[in-house]
Amino acid sequence: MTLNERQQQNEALRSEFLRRSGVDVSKCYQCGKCSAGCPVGDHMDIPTNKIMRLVQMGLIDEAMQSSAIWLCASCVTCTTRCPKGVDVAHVMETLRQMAKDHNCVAEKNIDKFHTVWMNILHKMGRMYEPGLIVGRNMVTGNIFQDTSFGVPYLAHRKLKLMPYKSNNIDEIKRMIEKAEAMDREEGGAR
Amino acid sequence: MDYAYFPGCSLESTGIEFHMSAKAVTKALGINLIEIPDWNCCGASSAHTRGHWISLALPARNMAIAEAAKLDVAIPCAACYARSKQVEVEVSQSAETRAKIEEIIGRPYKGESKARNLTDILYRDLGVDKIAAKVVRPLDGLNVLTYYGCLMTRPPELACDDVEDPVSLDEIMKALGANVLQWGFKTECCGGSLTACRPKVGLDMTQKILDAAIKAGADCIVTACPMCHSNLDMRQAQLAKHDHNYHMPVFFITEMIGLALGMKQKDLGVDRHFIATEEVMCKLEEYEQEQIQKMMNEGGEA
Amino acid sequence: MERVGVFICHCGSNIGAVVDCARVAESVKDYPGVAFSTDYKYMCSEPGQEMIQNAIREHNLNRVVVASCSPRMHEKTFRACVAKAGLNEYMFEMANIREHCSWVHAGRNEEATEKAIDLVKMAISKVCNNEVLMKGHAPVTKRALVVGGGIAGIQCALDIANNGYQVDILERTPSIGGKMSQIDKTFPTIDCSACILTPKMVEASSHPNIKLITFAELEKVDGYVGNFEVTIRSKARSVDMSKCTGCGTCMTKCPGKADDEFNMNLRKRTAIYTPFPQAIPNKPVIDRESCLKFKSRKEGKDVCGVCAKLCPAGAIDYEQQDELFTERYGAIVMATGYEQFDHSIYGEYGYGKYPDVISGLHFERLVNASGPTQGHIVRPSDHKEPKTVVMVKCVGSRDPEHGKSYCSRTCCMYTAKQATMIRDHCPDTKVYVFYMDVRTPGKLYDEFYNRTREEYGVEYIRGRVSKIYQDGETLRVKGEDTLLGRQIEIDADMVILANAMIPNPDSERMAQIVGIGYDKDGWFTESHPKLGPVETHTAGVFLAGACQGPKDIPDSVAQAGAAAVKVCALLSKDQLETEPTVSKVDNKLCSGCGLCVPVCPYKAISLETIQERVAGKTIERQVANINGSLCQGCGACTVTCRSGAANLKHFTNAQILAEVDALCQTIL
Amino acid sequence: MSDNSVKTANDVAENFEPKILVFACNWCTYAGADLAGTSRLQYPPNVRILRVPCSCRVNPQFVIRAFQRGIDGVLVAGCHPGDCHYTTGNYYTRRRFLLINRMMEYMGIDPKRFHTRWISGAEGPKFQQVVTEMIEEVRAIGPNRKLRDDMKVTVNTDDIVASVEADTKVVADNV
Repeated sequence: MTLNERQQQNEALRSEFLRRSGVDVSKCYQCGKCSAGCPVGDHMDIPTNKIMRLVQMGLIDEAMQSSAIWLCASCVTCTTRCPKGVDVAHVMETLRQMAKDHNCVAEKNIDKFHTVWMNILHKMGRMYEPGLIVGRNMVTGNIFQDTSFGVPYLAHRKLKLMPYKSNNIDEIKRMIEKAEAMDREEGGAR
Repeated sequence: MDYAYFPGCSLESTGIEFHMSAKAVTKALGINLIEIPDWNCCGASSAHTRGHWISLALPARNMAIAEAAKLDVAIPCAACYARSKQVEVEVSQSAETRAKIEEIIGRPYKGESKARNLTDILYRDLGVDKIAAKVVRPLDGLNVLTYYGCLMTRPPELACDDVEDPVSLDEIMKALGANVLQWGFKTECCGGSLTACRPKVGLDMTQKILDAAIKAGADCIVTACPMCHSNLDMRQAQLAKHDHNYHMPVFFITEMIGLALGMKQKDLGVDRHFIATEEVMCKLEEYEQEQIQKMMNEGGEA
Repeated sequence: MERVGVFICHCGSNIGAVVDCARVAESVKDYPGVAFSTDYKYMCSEPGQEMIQNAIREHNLNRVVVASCSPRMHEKTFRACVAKAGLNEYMFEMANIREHCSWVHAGRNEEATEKAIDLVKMAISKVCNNEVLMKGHAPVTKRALVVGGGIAGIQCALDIANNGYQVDILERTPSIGGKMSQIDKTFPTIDCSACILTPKMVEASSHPNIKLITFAELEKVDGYVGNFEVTIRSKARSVDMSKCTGCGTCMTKCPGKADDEFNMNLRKRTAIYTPFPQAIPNKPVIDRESCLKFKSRKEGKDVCGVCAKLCPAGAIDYEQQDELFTERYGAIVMATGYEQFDHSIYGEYGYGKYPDVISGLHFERLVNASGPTQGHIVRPSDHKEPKTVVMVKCVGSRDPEHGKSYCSRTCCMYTAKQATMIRDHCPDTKVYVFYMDVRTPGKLYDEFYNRTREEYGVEYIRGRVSKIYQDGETLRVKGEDTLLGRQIEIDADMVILANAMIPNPDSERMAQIVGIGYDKDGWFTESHPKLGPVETHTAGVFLAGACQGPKDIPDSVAQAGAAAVKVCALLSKDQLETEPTVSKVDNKLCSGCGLCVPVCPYKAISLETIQERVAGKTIERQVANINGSLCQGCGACTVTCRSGAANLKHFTNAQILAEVDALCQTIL
Repeated sequence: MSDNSVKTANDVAENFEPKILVFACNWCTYAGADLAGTSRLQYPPNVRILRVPCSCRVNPQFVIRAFQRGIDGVLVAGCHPGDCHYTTGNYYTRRRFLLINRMMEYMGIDPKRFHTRWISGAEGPKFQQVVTEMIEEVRAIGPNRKLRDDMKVTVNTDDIVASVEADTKVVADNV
């Protein structure tokens, strides 16, 4: 397929990306400093600078389907050192949010981890580690991952066994729902 | 010195040592921490992957409660700090954002109550001289590496220290008498939540940091982030399964201050680490003995 | 009776694509004073100019308005054009409908056309109030001043001197030579920098037409083209130049020590010193900051004095003071050069704290046979030969976020040169170069770069370096090979950064003293980026070398020659035409209050006594008098004048108010 | 006043496009505006530039006259302090127009209609930004009717000129 056809296909995604991220990717001149300093760089299927290039060329679908955007640890080193002032980390973040909305998440387990986390927040307002570990393992299918830490955690008196239940859980729930509704409404635009 | 106190979820569980030591040390140093009643999770590394407003709203509620009490918020956890700082900055810069946030959380928040990193409070508000003055058991002879991770220094507009070469932990450790070594990993990422959901990737990142720490000849690492702490401390056992045997104790800055102020390990939570801290304790004691011996010898000669 | 001709230029499609030029011409056809109006494709072209001249004759025009580009571009062209047809050149006005209209309102054709009509009407109303003006004449001081004694300044002075004119070189440091004297070899020929520079320095110092004023600074510039009055501060050298023989004995026992700037602080020098052995003049100065005697004097003591005891000529003079003196010059050439960008702003490269992370200029001193290591390439930290060297380009350049937005032009070549020199000196040393682009537009430059890779085996890696940190004895360099899409880590013994070029830190102050423009980065602004590269907007002030923007040696030398030609053309005239657009005072209205006198920055106004006959009696009174050759036409006096007696020719109150009214008529 | 005329006035306000006069010094701001042109930096076509040798050539009288004749906004722009081609011209400008600002307020002219700004020859983007912001600001406050309307009813032009001259004297005394 020719480039212009591919770009044509991506037209809607491109404008959605622009609206949601507010980042001017045309500034990027492909120096590679983002990839060079990325702590997850050697695990990414597509290096950060090439993600930027895909976005710059308007090939949002490819960028969105990469596993790289999920491996990004949000450490913001790329943005901090970018000589052109491009918020690279925010580009990655926007792509993650878009991948979720467009149902093309490459790293299902990472996504599920965040889902479990948010579900616990919904219910309790605070984190509850045993719930997180068990919940994550249930959805990812790695039933025994990190369970070996359960006992030592307890031995080191590090896990609270009973979850905290807020007195104002209704307030927190309302707040979360409202915020999520707003995010849906605006498509996460910044 | 009064501050509202936001411990965050980790400090109730995997980072409970930070909680214990922070409370003990601040009390001894005359800093009054008032825990925010019924605080909620800041959203940590998950909320911001879901949406902008949810990532701002969660910390905003805690900040609003503190603002009602006219207090700045002391936050030990680097991640909670970064999330809370983000909403403070965005709300104080844009009336539009403020209106939306207030609508979502149903409370007023003008961004007047500031998110403050606890380490920064100790370093800047209190000052290392005041800490040094209270030291009864100097950490002389201890070779430490300071590790800041991502969230104390990045992004630069939220940072509470220099973005590439932060110094607050270094200066506090020096005030405690420790020998602070230099390395290139002060602000490298430990892997964050990746160790939990993509263990291979996350462990690889943790491993690089531990390798560098061994190479630098450190006795221990000092940090101010519960996520970094649990990755570096707890994951050493997992790395051992892949034939990478480390024994690198990892301390919270407040634990170190507590030890230098003569507090008991148990009261600071030092006994709860995965990697035993005995060697560090022994080294401190040995050094102490040596110094006493030296003094006695010198006295004899004179 | 005004008969104005109006000519609207399309400038091809530059104006014509946005502004409806025919409609503009049509709409002012009946505007008061207009006798003829038309539009044409290219007004500045030969046929366009002929069209104007023919119209002047055919329609008996006595005033002309051209609506086209900026007057800064073509006012001169059209003034000459109307003069050829017999009009006074000041009976002409321009309306700027390109830079101020079509180019900034693309796609808003209707509004842009309306705006163009307004601008043309303003110009017509002004030109109707124009008066015939005649240029004046002023004598020329046949001597030039070159500010800065680097290669550009030296070359420029030599070229002026060889044309038979007197020229002074003003140099801030104790010796001429500039940055080129610090450089070891020059690209692309790898000939020794000193070998080609020092003969020029000697030639300049011995030339009968050249006077060197070293260790001195520009203090003040008064006057105007042809007659600048320059105040110079000669700094206290503490050495009597007339007595000193340059034997150097004084320096042998000096106990005061300071960082040796010439050697990029890689070693120490004495407090009494010449910056380098081939310095010209080869007579030392005392650096009072590090001299034990001067330091002790601050504490009320008076010690040392070793140099004075040693000097066989009795030339040491501790009591010397800075001296101010004034000289007259017909022209000034600015050749103040560049400085190296300070890489210590980059935390990711260690904030300048790692001793083995050095800049390009550091390397030049390291590899120089008369440098601190006698030309051995060794690490500053332990003086061991590096086995792996990493070079990083664009440090401070092309980095709008943390450094400078521009490309420094020279770094690609100097990095290639330094890489080959490392391979020459230490054949076993590996050299890696991190680059974003390789920019080598110059004669034999790209060939040189390709030899660097192919014959010298230097490895080029495309990507910016993200971090450098000390890892035990070596430096760990973290970069990316963007062509492979892979992270690269290299353990290097030494890292050489290709630091950007920045203007002399004093450049903005200098520009303000001389009265020339500078850009956002502090580089001096030329009068036209293409057609006036060595001129400035201030008549009589020219630019040579890197003070105008990053430049290598060949370009600096070429520009110096170009500036010299401009200076000689100016000095060859016995008299200069002066602009008639100066202030005048209407004696009838002047009350002699004298308020305008202190306002004038050129001291062009004085009070004089005139005699008048009032009611049959002769009375004497004071009025302001403006010296037309001193006045530069700013108009400050006109606004200060209470009685409206002072007016600025060509920008009179009547002219400006006519423009204001013309614009506002379209509102009412 | 009939309903009809009110309606017309509102219509005008709705589609109101202000006209702004810019006095630009030849050496800096005029060059900056040229640079905006050569860089193709787009801005609304509501400004008209009048070239003067130096911002200090701008007699406050010119500004008042423009307002009197119905201009909606005036910008006086020159070199940055310290960068004046004539060394000190813009210092006079600065002091003069500090006083004029106060007089404008006294006369009932919204101070947002009049600005003094420093824009160098290298600041094309700044020129674009300054004029764009000013146009928006003046658009928001609507057409200038103050002096025109007042003039028709009560004020004699000569009075205004006299007051301007009086002011010029105040200025003169202060520079």
